[in-house]
Order: sequence, then structure tokens, then C-alpha cells
Amino acid sequence: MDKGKKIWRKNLIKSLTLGVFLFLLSFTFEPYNQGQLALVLMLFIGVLSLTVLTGASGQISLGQGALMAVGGYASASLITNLGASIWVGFLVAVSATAIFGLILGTAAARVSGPYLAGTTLVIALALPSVANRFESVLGGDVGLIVDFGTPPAWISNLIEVGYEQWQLWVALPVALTALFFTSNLMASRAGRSWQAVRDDEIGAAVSGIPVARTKVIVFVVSSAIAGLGGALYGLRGLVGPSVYPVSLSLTLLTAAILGGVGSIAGAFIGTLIVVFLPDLIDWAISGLAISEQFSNYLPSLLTGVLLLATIIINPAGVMGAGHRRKH
Amino acid sequence: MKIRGSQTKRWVIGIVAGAVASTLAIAPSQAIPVRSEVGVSATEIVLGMQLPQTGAASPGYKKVDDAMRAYFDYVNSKGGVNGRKIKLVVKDDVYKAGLTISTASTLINKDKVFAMVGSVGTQTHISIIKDINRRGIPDLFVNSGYSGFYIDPKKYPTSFAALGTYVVESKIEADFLKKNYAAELAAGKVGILYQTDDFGRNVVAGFKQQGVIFPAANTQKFVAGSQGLGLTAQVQALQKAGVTLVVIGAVASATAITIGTAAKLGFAPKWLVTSVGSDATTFKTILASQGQSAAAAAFLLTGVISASHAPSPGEDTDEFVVAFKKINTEFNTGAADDKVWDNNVLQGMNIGYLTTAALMGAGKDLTRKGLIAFMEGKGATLSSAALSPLSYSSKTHEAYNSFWIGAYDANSVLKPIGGTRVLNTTDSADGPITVSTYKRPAIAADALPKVG
Amino acid sequence: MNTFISTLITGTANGAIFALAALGLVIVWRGAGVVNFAQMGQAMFTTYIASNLINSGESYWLAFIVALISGSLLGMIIDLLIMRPLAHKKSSSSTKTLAATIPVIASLGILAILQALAGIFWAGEERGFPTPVNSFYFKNGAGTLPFSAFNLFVIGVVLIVLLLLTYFFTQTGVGLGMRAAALNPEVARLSGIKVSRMRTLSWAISGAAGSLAGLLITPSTNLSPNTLDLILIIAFTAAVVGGLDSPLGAVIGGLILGIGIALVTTYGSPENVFLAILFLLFAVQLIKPNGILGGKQVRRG
Amino acid sequence: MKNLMVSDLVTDYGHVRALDGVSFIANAGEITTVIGANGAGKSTLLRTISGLEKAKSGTISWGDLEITNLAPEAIVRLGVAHVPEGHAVIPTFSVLENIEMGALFRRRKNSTDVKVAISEVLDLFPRLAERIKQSAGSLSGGERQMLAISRALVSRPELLLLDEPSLGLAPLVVEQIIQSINQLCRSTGLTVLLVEQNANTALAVADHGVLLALGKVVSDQPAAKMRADSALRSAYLGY
Repeated sequence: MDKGKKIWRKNLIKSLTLGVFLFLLSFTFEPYNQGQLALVLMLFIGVLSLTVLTGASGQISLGQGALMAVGGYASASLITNLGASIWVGFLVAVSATAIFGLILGTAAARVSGPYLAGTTLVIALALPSVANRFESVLGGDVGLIVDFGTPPAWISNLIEVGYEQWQLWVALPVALTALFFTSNLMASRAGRSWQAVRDDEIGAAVSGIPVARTKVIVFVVSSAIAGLGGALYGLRGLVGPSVYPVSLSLTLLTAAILGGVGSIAGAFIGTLIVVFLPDLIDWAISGLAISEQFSNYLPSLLTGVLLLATIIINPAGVMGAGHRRKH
Repeated sequence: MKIRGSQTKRWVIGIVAGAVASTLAIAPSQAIPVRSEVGVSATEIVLGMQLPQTGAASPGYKKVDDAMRAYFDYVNSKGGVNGRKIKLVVKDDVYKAGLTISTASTLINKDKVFAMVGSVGTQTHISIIKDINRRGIPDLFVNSGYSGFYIDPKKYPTSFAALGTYVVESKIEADFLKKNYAAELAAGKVGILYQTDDFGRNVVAGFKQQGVIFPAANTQKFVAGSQGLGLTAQVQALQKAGVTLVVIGAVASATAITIGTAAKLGFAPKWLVTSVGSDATTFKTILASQGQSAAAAAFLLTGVISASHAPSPGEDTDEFVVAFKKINTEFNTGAADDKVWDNNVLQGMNIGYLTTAALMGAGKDLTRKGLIAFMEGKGATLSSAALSPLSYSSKTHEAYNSFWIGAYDANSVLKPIGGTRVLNTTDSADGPITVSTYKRPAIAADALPKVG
Repeated sequence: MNTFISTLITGTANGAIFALAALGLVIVWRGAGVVNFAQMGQAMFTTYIASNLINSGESYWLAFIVALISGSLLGMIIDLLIMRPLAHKKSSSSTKTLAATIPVIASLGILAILQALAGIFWAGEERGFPTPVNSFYFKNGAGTLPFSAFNLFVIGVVLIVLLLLTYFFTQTGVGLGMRAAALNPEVARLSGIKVSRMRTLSWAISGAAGSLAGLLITPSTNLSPNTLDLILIIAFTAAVVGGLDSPLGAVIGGLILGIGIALVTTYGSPENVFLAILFLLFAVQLIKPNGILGGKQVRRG
Repeated sequence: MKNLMVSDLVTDYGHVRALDGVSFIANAGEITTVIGANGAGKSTLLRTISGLEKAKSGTISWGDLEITNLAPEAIVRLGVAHVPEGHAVIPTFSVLENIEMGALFRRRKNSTDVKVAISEVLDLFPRLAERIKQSAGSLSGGERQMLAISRALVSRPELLLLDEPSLGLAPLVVEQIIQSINQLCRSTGLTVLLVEQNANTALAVADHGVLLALGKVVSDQPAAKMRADSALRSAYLGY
């Protein structure tokens, strides 16, 4: 108990320090990098949801983007149809996705590995059809226009806040909450029993861990986190099928792999890489005589190469194998 | 390069500063003073554009930016606009709205564009239109016929169309059907195949507004982007329903698949194809590489009815076509495929021409507000390659309000039905359809717009 | 001919191609333990190779053969360059479940690279792809029969391929070795079977099967770097429905998908096609997680 | 005639040291049995010899050849066949396919001899001949063990590594299988390395015994002597 409390406090201090640091840092940024950092935080939540799923169950999902969409739609339909505040939207997004995760997890607990990967992929693909099916609420293929709004008067009276800065300020507490929750969870007894299931299902079953139920719970938690990220991500301007395409799921997966599956710090670094990769490419090829055709496909090419290089050179990702748990 | 360098430095400084600031009081951020207009210098105007250059939605459209840039390069070679060269920064958004938002942020905050121009796509543009408008950034000549962007300038004060809306076009097409295929309509022999998105639904709405309602048995649809699975079942159903005229509200590749499939099925109705789907290049490329000879592809296209607000790119006598084609040959630096003269290139050239005109009109003291004021006040007086006038005003930001109906001839050139070109005018609402009396002003010898 | 029968025929012709693609997935899954998400990316790539040959004036059949050969070569290259080194890494990795997902991720990386390369090399315009025989529906007096010579060709080719594969796997020594290597690598190695070579061979055969599916499906769609993504998803669903372990299941699954999609499109609404696919996938996983003909145990990882 | 010589063999199994400096010789044409309690490292020893596990150090020589850490598929080509623990057959294969599998690697060059070898094992185990078309999954435990041995024998091995053939079988069946092996060894000069937990049965037919405990050789002597050493038996084998 004592130890648990200590970890809890340590994670709180860590999350708050990071938060204060990023908050202060944001003042020195240009709007562009404020927006980029906000994007990093949003996707970071999505990657965290994968970290929970993969780190705790060893499974991968190619449909995390679809779960984000569930969260996005839950919050956006509430905001546009009922005029709810974005903060209420976050809460609803988390609950709605958790329920969705429960349904999905019940099916997914029966299968694993590539089966799950493929199934989640089909979910991502079917999303536009669902949006069209319930067009009156979900806005069809056009989607629902939502945004971060403007800062409340008590802030804007105090200080002038740019749009990107406000995005960042909203994203920051949400991401930190997710971070704090996830890091506690992974260190908690529940988190450890999940990892036991991941490492050795039969062994875990023998030592009294309910394997099937554990897998479903992991799914629910992972989905809820993804839903939170999705709600936040939608606020950038639109919640619609083309905001949460299959490629979003792949981006999240790439970030998780690049940073190191199961590592929270890795999730952050991986997200930084995928968000800033286009900028890096722009920077690298500026001044080079490269055809538009080539430069257009370069991000996709590099992503593929990075992904392969990571898993071939060091499957543990950028965060290395050092801290990975050993038997 | 220099800009990036200083940005990296700013990062480093930022981290250090952040650490220092955390031990001290928070330094208030300084408000950015508005001196000159963003994206405009004494020598340059920076414009931004986004479109799908890769991915499933890119074919055809990815030529538009190269054509625009070719025209701007031509303008620049003539000294630019008021001494300023036009620079077009293009971002690929793969037709994914999530990416559109990111690339818009890059264009706005990093490339610091003065205005957005010619952006392609409804689903993608909708994700950023609110933000662009809130910032007061001109959003000119959007390549989308979605009327929701333009009919309420209070909602989107800075967005202006580059196309006639889907509703306007389909109203005029419906009117044409009522006048020329009344018997078929009465007998329930007219069918429709459309894609289930805003475009397809707007087409249906336009026909409905004119009282053309398709019986359920004659109505076939498909999920936009799923034409890769083939459209055989839909075409078979239309064949089974015994229709003799089919309206196609779909993008060019799906249109080509539809007509190609019908040929295979021995189904030869009259086709009426919306202008979005009637792209002779795409049509012929797809059918030709399916092993159908160029002649066979041209044969299938022959007689297909479509609408246009512009001359057909195949009209070699049209002075705009001639001038633009020449500029395309000389200035287009795109990939070989992207230079092939067709609808998309003509459209890109036309947007380049209109943009140049608008920038000229906004005057030497170029500001965003000034540009929008000009578009609302005098935009309707601008001329272009199109045979339709423009409708920009403070009440609507729609572009072309007139279409003429034609049929493809054996050389794949859209020719007016009956020989004389008649332009019909209407609006995106319930307005009547009238015959346009607009006469397109001639193009100047130097192929540059003359404003004022 | 009534609508139902013509729907069945269209569905069967498409289903045969899905079956082929699903078969490719099953062969690599059984032979190498990898669900290869890059498969239709490989097929797209080789179809572009064929398309370029045809556009430069070579005959369809030369292009056809070159595509199949390059399909199997590409499969082998992927195995030798990426999957085999990964398999060696895998054995040293501490967590089994995680290690099993690594090849899946690798295949996604390969897919991204292949699509990017195809885009860079060839994606000027969306293309079509020819058929070797007439794809116009047979004339029947004034009307038409609801199928074309190409439909028959597709069904015929897929049947021949199935027979050849069945013969290969059940009647030849190499086929026996491949099956043994897939079912029990340890006993296979102890029997002197070069298991890693058998895996490479699985990749080659699967690559060729995928290529063939690509060559047969592109005439009814268009050729662009992304067009075959959809086919992959359908093939995957078909393989899962039939049982990822079972080649015959893959064929049945492919036909179910082909005919099912045609029926939903004709009698339901095309908008519901993807929902129907998703529903089918869920239903199979809940009711029969091993698929219709799958093994007794769901293969974990 | 070749001897198998194992010297200072060290193998880790996961994070556990399974073999800790094992040395012994299995003489040509003899049955050498490796006995020991559960977890003594017996199976790991066979798996290391046949190449399934990597040796950390030490050497394995087969005649003049060093075969340490060669791939299993290479080692079987040198005449060393391994029948792993647990009736290792492929249940969905037919009996014939399971047998044929063992000779796949040499069937192109020696197709006639492969046929001869197959008929020989079917003579040795007539019960398999009766069930030649049946799937291996439908066989009884004893028949599966016979099948697994047949699969190894058609490779024409000079050294047979046999891991716990008695596991889970009725005593009568065990006797039958062990006697078949004994007969084969005596008549053809096959060298056999037999791993058994059931020391009595093994020592009864073996020429030589090697006793393993916790990865180390604690006794290496003629089988008859080992059988008689009651102190050894009670200390390590528990009877």
C-alpha cells in the first residue's frame, strides 16, 4: 500500500512537472510549434492507448483510430446537437468508448494477434458507412464541425491567448490526466497482472489471474483512453470519417513502435517523431532538386523504412531494451 | 533554410528559457504588432494551396496545382502583380481531413501565406474553413461545388468558390432533361447512379428541386471511393430496370467504370454525366489501359451528355484555350502526366488567371481585408475562360451560375447540343432558370487579366 | 436470365479472385506464421510492372508471366531480407505475444514502402488494366447473358490454380515438406526439411497467388497505389471466415464474400457492404473463432 | 562405425543452465541410455546433439566430424536421427505421410532405397502397415510412438536419439517398443542413445548407462554395473 502511494505521488509530481514545463515552454513558441505540440499531445493520448493495449496484453490494434473516432463522435455530437461544453464532451467520450471497448473486447478476447489486427482494420474501414448510416446525428461523410472555441473571459482578460496556444492549453491537462492515469495503471497491481497475462497466459491462469476477463478490461481501458484522445483530436476542426482514417491508426502504431512498445516515455518520443517527420523532411529536402512526385511520397516511404529499421535493429524501439522487464 | 535554422535555435532557446522561467515569474507573451500584411512583401506574395497529390483521390486533381503554378510563373515572367512575384506553396493532404488541418497550420503559421487559393476537396476543406475564416485569411477559388461553403457569406466571409455549385449544375441539367427527354421521364425510364456523399446528394437535390425525382428502382448508389470493387451490380440493376437514360453523379474514375461496365453488359443508355465526372482524359486513360483501344474509348464517350461553365479543353478555336495551352506548354514544370492538357489543367490555369486578377484588383497596398472587399465588391466583374459570369457579391460567394449542356463528339470534345451554345443561369436555392445573356470579354494579347 | 442468377455469377467471379488473395494470405500464415498485410501491396506493385510492359507494347501473356514471377521473387525477397532476420530476433525476444505481432508490423512497413515506390515510379495517372479475353458480356440474340468470357477465364484460372496447389501440397514431396514445416517446424527440421527454405517458398507461392489476384481484379477496378487495399481487407475477412489455417476454407470464404457482397449490393444497399463485412467478421469470431474450416485451436500469435 | 563423443557440453535453456559440462561417449553399435530425474537435463542433451538447442560451450563429435551447433536438418543428413519426446508426429498427416516425411531429404537421390526403408519399418511395426492411410491423430499412443520412430528410421540413421519412448504408454507397449529397438540395434549395428526416466526398463536393454543430475554427469558406467549399484539408484533415481 505504502509503495503504491509512493508511486502514485511520484507519477503525480512527474506529470505536473512535465505539464508546468510544457506550459511555460509554450510561451516561447511560435504559433506553429504551439499547434504542433498540441497535436503531439493529442496523438500522444492515442499512442498511450496503444501502449496500454500492447504493453499490457501484447496485442496490437490497427483500429485505434476507429476508437478515437468513437470518442470524437460521442463528444462532437453532444457539442453540436446539445451545445455541451468540450469538457463534458471529454467525459462522455471516455464513457462511450469504454462501452464500445467492452463490446469489442468481448469479441477480441477470443482471438489475438493478427486476427485482432485485421478485425480492427475492418472496423476502421467501416467507419464512414456508419457515419453515413446515422447521418442526422453524425453528419454523414462531411462530419461535424467542432473546435476548441475561445478561452473563457477570465483568461482572455488576463492575457492574450492565440488559437494554437489555447489548443495547447486545453490539450495539456487532458494529456497529463491520461499520462498520470496510464503510468499509475502500468505500475499498479492490475497493470502487473496484465503483463503477466501478456508474458505467459497459461502461467497467469495457473497463478489465479482470470485471463479472459483481464483481456477484456485491458481493452476497455485502452479504448477509453483512445476515446479521450479522439475527442481532443476532433476539436482541431472536424469530426468526420476522413479525420480518423485507417492511416491514423497506422500513424499511432508507428509512433508506438518507433518509441518502443509498452514504454510511456517511448510513446511520447515516438509521437514527437511522427508529428515532426514532415517538417524534418521539408527541412532535409529544401534546396534539393527533388520532383514533387518523389517528395509527396517521401513521408510514406520514410515511415515504412523507419518502421522496418526499428523492428529489425531494435524491436524495443528508441527507448531501448534496457528498462524492459525481464523474467 | 535560414528560416528552419532559426527555428531549431528557437527550440533550443525555448527549452532553456522554459527551464529558467519555471524558477522565475512567467514572462508575459508579447502581442505581435501588425505592421505589414502577412505573406506580402515588396517583392513577393505567398499563396497556399492544399489538395490530394497522392492517394486514392489524387488522380486528375493533382494536375490543378501544376497548372496554377505554370500560370503564376508566366505572370512572374511578365513582372508579377504590382511588382510582386507570386509564390504558390502546395501541400498534399492525401484527402484526409486530419492531414488537411495539419498542412493548413503549416501554410498559415510556418509558410505564412497571404491567402489560400484553389484548395481541392469538400470533406477536407470543411475541416479548416472555419479556422481560416476566423483568422480572416482569404480562401479564394475553392475547388468544391459544395454550396454550403458559399451561400452564407456571414458564416464564411473569406471563402469564394471556383466552380458552379453542384446544385446549380444539376438544376440546369434537370431542366434540360425536362425539355428534351420529357417522354422518358414520364415513362419512368430515367435512372441515376450517384456516390453517397455531399456531392452525390447535392446532385440528387438539384434534380429534385426541378421536380425530377428518380423512382427507387431506377436509383443506384455506391459509397464514394468504393468503385474499386466494381459497379457491375448497380449497372445491371439499371439495365434490369429498363432505363434509357442514366444520370451519373460520380467522380471521373467511377464514371469511366460505369460506362465501361455498361458497354460490357451490352447496356447502352443515353448518359448524362455531371461535369465533375466528365473528364475525357481520365475516361480515356482508364478505358485505354483496360485494353480498349483509344478509338473504342472515344466511341463510348461519344454522345455522352454533360454540362460545363467553360469551353471544352478540346476547343482549339477558343482564344482562352489557345492562350492557356501555350502557357501550359511553356511554363508547366509538373511531371509529364501532369502536363497533359485537359479539364483539370484548364481549370488550374483559369484559377491562376482569376487569382492574378483578384490580386491586381486588390491594389498595390495589398491586404487581406482589401482582397476580400474587392472580391465581394468587384469580383463579379472579373472575366475568365469560363463562358459563365461570376456571382460573387456580399450576398453569395458562389462562382459560376451558368452552364451549357453539350454532348461529346467523336473527337472527345464537348460540343453544344443543337450546335449553338446556350447558357442557362440559376442559383443554388429555388431560383428560376433563365437563359444567360453574358458575353465573355476577350483575352488580352498578353494573356494577362486586365482589371479596373 | 433473372437478377438472382446474374448476381450469383458476378459474385462468384469476384469471389474467385478474393479466394485467390485469401489463399495467398493463408499460405504465408500457415507456412511462415505471418499475416501478410503487404500482400496486395506486392500485387499492386507487380500489376504495375505488367501494366508497364503492356503499355510498352509487350503481349499480355508475357506481362502476365513476368508479373507472376516478379510476384514470387518479391515474396522471396521480403522473406529473406526482412522476415527471416526478424524470425531469428523473435526467438531471442522475451515476450512471445509481442514477438508474434512484429511480423505484422513489418508487413505494414513493407506495404507503406511499396505504395510509396509505386507512387514515385508510376502514379502519374490512374490506370486501368486489360483483360486477355473479351470482357464484354456474351450476346444472346438481342439481349446479353450475364457473364463474359473474362468471367469464365477468371473462374477457370482460379480453379486451375486451386487444383495445381492441391496437387502440389498433397502429392509432391516439397508440398509435404512445406506442410510439415508449417504444422510442426521442429519435427520437420528433425526430418531433414529445411524449414526456412520452406518458409521462403511459402512467400514465393503466396506472392505469385497475390499477383495473380491483382492481375485478375484490376480490370474491373483501376490501378493506383492504393486500389488493392480494399481487396486485402476483403481477402483477410475471407481467410478468417474460412479459417486462417485452411486453404479450402479460404476459397470458401472468398466465395462467401464475393457472393455476399454482390447480394448486399443488389438486394440491400451498397452503403451497407462494409457494415456487412464487419458484421460477418464479428459473427464468425464470436460463433466460430477458428473459422468455418479452421483448426481446433485458434492459433495464438 | 562411429562413436558419439560429447565433451564439456554446456547448454542454457531459457535462463536456466540445463547442461553444465556434460561429457560421455556413446559407443558405436551399442545402446547407451541416459537416465536421471525429471529436469536433470536429459532432453536438453538430446536436443543439443540434434541441433535443436544451441550449445553454449563444449563439443559434440560424431565420428571424425564435429557437429556442435550444426542445424538439425544438417545433422540428420549426417545420419543422426532424433525422436523427440511426446510421440512427435503430425496428427493431420496420414501414417504414410508421417513416414515419408522422414525420408524427404533423400528421396530424390535414393528413391528406391527410400521405398525399401519404408517397407522395412512397416515390417518392424506391422500395426502401422495396417493403418497406413489413417491419419496419425487417430492412432493410439503406442502406435504414434512407433510412427515417430519409423519417421526417424527411414532417414537411415546410424545414430538414433530416442527421448522417453515410454512416456504415457502401457508397460506392455513399452516393452514391445524397447524390444524392437534392441533388435534393430543388434541386427543392424545402429547406435542408440536412449533417454529414459524409467531407468529399470532402459538399463535392462542398454550396454552403457549415463546418469545425469542437475545438468551434470554423476555416473558413467556399464549398464549392468549401474543396475547393480543400489546406492546410486536410491540417491538419484529414488528406488
